[in-house]
Amino acid sequence: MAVLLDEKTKLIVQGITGHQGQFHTEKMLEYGTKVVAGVTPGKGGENVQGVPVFDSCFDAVDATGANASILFVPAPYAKDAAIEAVEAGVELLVMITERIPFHDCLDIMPYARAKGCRVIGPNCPGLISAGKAKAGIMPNHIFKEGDVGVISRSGTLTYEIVNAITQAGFGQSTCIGIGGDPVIGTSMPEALELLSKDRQTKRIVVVGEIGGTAEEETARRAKRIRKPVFAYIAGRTAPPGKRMGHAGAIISRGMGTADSKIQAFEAAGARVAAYPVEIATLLRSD
Amino acid sequence: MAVLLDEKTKLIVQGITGHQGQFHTEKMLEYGTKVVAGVTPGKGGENVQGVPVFDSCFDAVDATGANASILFVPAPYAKDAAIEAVEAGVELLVMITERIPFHDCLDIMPYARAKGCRVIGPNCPGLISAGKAKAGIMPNHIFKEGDVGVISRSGTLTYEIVNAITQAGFGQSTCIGIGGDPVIGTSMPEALELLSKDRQTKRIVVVGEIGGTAEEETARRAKRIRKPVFAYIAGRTAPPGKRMGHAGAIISRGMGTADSKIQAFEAAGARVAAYPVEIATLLRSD
Amino acid sequence: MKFYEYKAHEIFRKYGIPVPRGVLAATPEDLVDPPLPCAVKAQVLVGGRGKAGGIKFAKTLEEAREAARAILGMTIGPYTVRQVYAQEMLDIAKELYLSITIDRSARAPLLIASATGGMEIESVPEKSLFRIHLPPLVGLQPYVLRALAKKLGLPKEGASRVSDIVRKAFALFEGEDAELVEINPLAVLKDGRVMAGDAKLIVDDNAEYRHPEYADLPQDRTPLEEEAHDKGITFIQLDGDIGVIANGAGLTMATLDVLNLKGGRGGTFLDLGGTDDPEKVKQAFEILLKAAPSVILLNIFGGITKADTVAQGVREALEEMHVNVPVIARIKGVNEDRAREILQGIGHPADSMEEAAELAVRAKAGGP
Amino acid sequence: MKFYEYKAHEIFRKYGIPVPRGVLAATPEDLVDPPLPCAVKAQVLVGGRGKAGGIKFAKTLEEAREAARAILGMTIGPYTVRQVYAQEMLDIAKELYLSITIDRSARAPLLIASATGGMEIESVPEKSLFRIHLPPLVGLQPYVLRALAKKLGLPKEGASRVSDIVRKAFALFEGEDAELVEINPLAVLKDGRVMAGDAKLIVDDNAEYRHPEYADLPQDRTPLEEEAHDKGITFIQLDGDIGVIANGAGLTMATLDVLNLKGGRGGTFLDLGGTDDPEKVKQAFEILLKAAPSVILLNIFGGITKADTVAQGVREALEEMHVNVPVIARIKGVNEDRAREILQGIGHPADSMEEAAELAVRAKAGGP
Repeated sequence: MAVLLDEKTKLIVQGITGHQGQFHTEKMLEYGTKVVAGVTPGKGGENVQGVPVFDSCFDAVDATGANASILFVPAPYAKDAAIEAVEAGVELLVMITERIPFHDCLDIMPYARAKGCRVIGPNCPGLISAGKAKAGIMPNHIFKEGDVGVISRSGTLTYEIVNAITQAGFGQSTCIGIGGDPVIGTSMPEALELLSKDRQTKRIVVVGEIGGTAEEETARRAKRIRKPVFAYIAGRTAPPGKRMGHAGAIISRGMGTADSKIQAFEAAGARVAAYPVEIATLLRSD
Repeated sequence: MAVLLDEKTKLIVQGITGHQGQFHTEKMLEYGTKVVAGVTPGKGGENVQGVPVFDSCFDAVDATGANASILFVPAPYAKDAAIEAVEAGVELLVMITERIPFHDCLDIMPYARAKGCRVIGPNCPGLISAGKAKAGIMPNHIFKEGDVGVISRSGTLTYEIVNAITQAGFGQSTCIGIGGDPVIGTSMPEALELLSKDRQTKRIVVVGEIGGTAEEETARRAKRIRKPVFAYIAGRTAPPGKRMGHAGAIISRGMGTADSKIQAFEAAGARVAAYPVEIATLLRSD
Repeated sequence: MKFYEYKAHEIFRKYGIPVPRGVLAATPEDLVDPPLPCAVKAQVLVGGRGKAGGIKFAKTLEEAREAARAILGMTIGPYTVRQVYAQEMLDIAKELYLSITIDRSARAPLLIASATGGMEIESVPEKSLFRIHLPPLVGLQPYVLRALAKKLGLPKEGASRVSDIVRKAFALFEGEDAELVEINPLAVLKDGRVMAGDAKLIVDDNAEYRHPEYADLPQDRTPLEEEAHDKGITFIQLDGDIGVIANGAGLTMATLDVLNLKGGRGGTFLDLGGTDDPEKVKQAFEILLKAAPSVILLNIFGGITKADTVAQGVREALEEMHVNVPVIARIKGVNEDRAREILQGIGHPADSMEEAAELAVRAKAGGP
Repeated sequence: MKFYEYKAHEIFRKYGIPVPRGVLAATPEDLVDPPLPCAVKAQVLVGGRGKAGGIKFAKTLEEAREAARAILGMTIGPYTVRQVYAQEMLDIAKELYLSITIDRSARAPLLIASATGGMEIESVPEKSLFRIHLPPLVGLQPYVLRALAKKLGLPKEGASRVSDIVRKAFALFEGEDAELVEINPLAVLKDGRVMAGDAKLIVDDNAEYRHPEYADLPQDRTPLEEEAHDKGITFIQLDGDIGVIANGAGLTMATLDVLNLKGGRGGTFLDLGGTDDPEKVKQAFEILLKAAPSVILLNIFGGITKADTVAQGVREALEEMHVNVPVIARIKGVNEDRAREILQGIGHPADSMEEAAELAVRAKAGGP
């Protein structure tokens, strides 16, 4: 089953004629993703890797029946591109772009939700349903179809862990890179909820980081689901981040540290890895 | 079953200390609705018909666990009150208030949707699940529990028809007064969708009017549902309404007239009544 | 709220949308220094003034006054022309069409544009029209303007000028609580400038409280409708002779429909709404009586409106105005029995809408 | 982006939020006509300046200059004080607390307020804090201000002044792409006025392109961090001596964690991000080398970043800068074999993060 994305998803690549757009279109096609259209304003009529390029998402949806989009456009144009995709009617929007002002995301996320569009990211490696389709930038070869659902705030650290999972003989159902920005489309607890309802997913790996309270909230939800949950938290020794005045302390109320997150998962009965690759060891011993 | 509202719904009345608020709180309580709280800024601590009044929806939800709200506040304050209810976390918001500028509703509706709140109205008689609960202003005594779902853009005309249905020996599951404004929370096709999935509802009555294309869209959906649909369209002889420049003609493309709506329902296999009370006759002959 | 052309132009100017220069005149002599050559245009709130001879062209001041003389006092539709607007003639290279209105189904503003504007707009084939929603909440995004420029096939500079006008028109749409902002033609001039050749503006009546500056603008209402409007009563004069009064727009429309099916013709659309203030009911009834109906058909389904309150208002109005018109009263709902008592001796009671309509038609014919 | 107090006040003023009068001075003599009596305050980007002696009070110009002389050149945290701000003393009746920041979980701005502000804010019990989300898209609604006024227990006039400040602070939050707008204390003066006693402002670094006017404001970065920032490189100097460079913030953090578990201490946090431009890698490596690490721990998991490109940059940087530091290189992913070849003779290859961390610790100790 997997979640959000599968071999039937028809994907648009927004910003397909850019360096990243071209490169990852090739990789997604290689993975078997149905990349049906690209969008770059002014470049309608061209093609990239055999994928037709349109001037707008509306044209792309009209011509191809696309129902999802992945966004590689630079940060200053990301809001425009995201709203265009939402208005054109895609149901899934994966925003890879990093460094988007979060005030833009404060607009994009509720609007997309109002229109029934699920957003992943921004500033994320995207989404992959192993063996089925990829709407993201993860290296293809480290994934193998299986029953481990993966949720992660980071990119390369996820590859590290996914690679270890695969090396250990397991495979993945869907791996969701939710992104590390302050305002994201699909939160960590929401991603957990999705995977907890997926039949293919038998166990769930959460890769967290210091900052924010998403891991603590996810841990609280993990308590209520039946599937085993495994977690790794990066940043135990990270330098204290930018301090958000008194407000920061008031909001986080002692949460947000690696310790707080690790304790939350342990209290929820989840197994917590000390090293990234220890996740694989924990899976094996489960 | 009924839809949206039942005997467990915990309702807030916003504007409870006003003339209409007081009057309808009494009627809703008489009908058996769980009116758990009222809200009027500055009147927290009072009570109306034994219902405690709070200064804000937040206070009301905190104190009572309310999950729905009905709004009687005057138009200039309706947007404020609606957003407050949505933010306080109610899942159902019934907006009775009429004459709200539709630009306010352009903001309210998508925002409520983004936060998972279903809105009915504005400028509507509200919602009643016969025999269970009422969040509205319809006269109690004309309703009887049954299997007829009713969707209507108008108020008193609906009472007329509901009364005829009841007199004819039928009863209602849920009667949804969606409201007659240009921008409403739950559209006629959406209301049809809801009732078509309700087990209690065996047949559906649609009370439409000239103007807009909601009836035509509803008729198209009616074709795809298994339950018999009955329709009455008011305004066959109404004076031509305000003409919206060329844009009006371009948007409606010949739709919007009583004839167009009647034909659409007939084409969808629905029975269309010539007189309001003929709906009852058609139900009986079905 | 509708706006005379000159007033709409004034508001367009406020938002920085280029419009032709023009001067308003109530008499030919008011024209002192009109932009020349000019079009002298009747200021009325209905369409079709061109065909009715309400637009004339002038090259000199004398010609302009001549045109004004011809147009002022002219009757267009139900209106007498009281003012003309002498507007600079534009050197038009291309006429486009542009409007922003509300799409009820999508719950969003809708932009409609066409590369062919002017008089032919309604015959433009569907596929030549460009339609795109302007997403509420998040505001106008550049993709809308890119798509528009592509569809209109405009060169770069023209596209940027049209984009600028769209941005401003949307600001006007939002800022003024508009239901319709229509520019037809959106004129591309030979010198490259882009201008709102004609401007149509309708503002949401419900937003009147936010725009008190528009409260006193004349509207396309009959004097009686104007009087009703000032009293907050929903009232429209119709062609027939049977005075129809009901509560709720839907029920009022249905009553007119049923009356029609029974062979009668409504002379008024009077919606009492949800009022239960007898004074208000009395005022409404007074308006109704001023429309001099031959019969009155009263149809009330009491919910919020209490039937006895309505009956009380009706009785008082009839007595005070000494009018002796047959009143067919069909009253259902809250306190209907008391209502019937109050109307004893005045009204002819009916049990259903159908019966009431039949009685009204018969009463008019000399019955019942 | 952080702002010195005086700069934050300047921006607050732009939005109409009342702030005390004040003058900036880089030397005691710059103080010519300070508002008197005044507080002379060190302008630094860290907290705790009061405790460090960075705030002094003055009644006369002489005293103010005296205070400036004492504070200028002082070291607070890692910073030397270069400027003081002489600010009008306020006649405060009551100190409130107010901030707007972002609640990640709710994806919405969060307003936090307290009737007790000033120094004690962090010890205010949870239930005395007022928290409410400011809904995005639909804007600040009156219910927020009503709830706030009730919670703060302010009289009507005070409530209306605070409401006005909240409205303006939210406009600032949105208009300036702020992450934090904090007013502590929000001072209610004895004459009834309400003022932002101290203002803290942080603006989203990602929004720098929309606010070029802030681009050159000094930030709390070391000179090397500043150099890296100017080159667009994510780099933080840490206490340890092992230079850690990896790609991706999560992986860089994890690498530091693993190093720590193995007994080492990271001296740098250098995130290469997703770059695959060898020139950029070289620049990053040059920054790293300037931090004079005793060992370099390179951890790359190639996805977008191609491992060979990184290796090429590393090789060039080391050769050009003639630095001879042991490089422990753990490279996985796209083109990892070619990367190993390129680093032949320079780096010590490792298979896993754990092994790489162990090797780095050993290399520092004189090994491997």
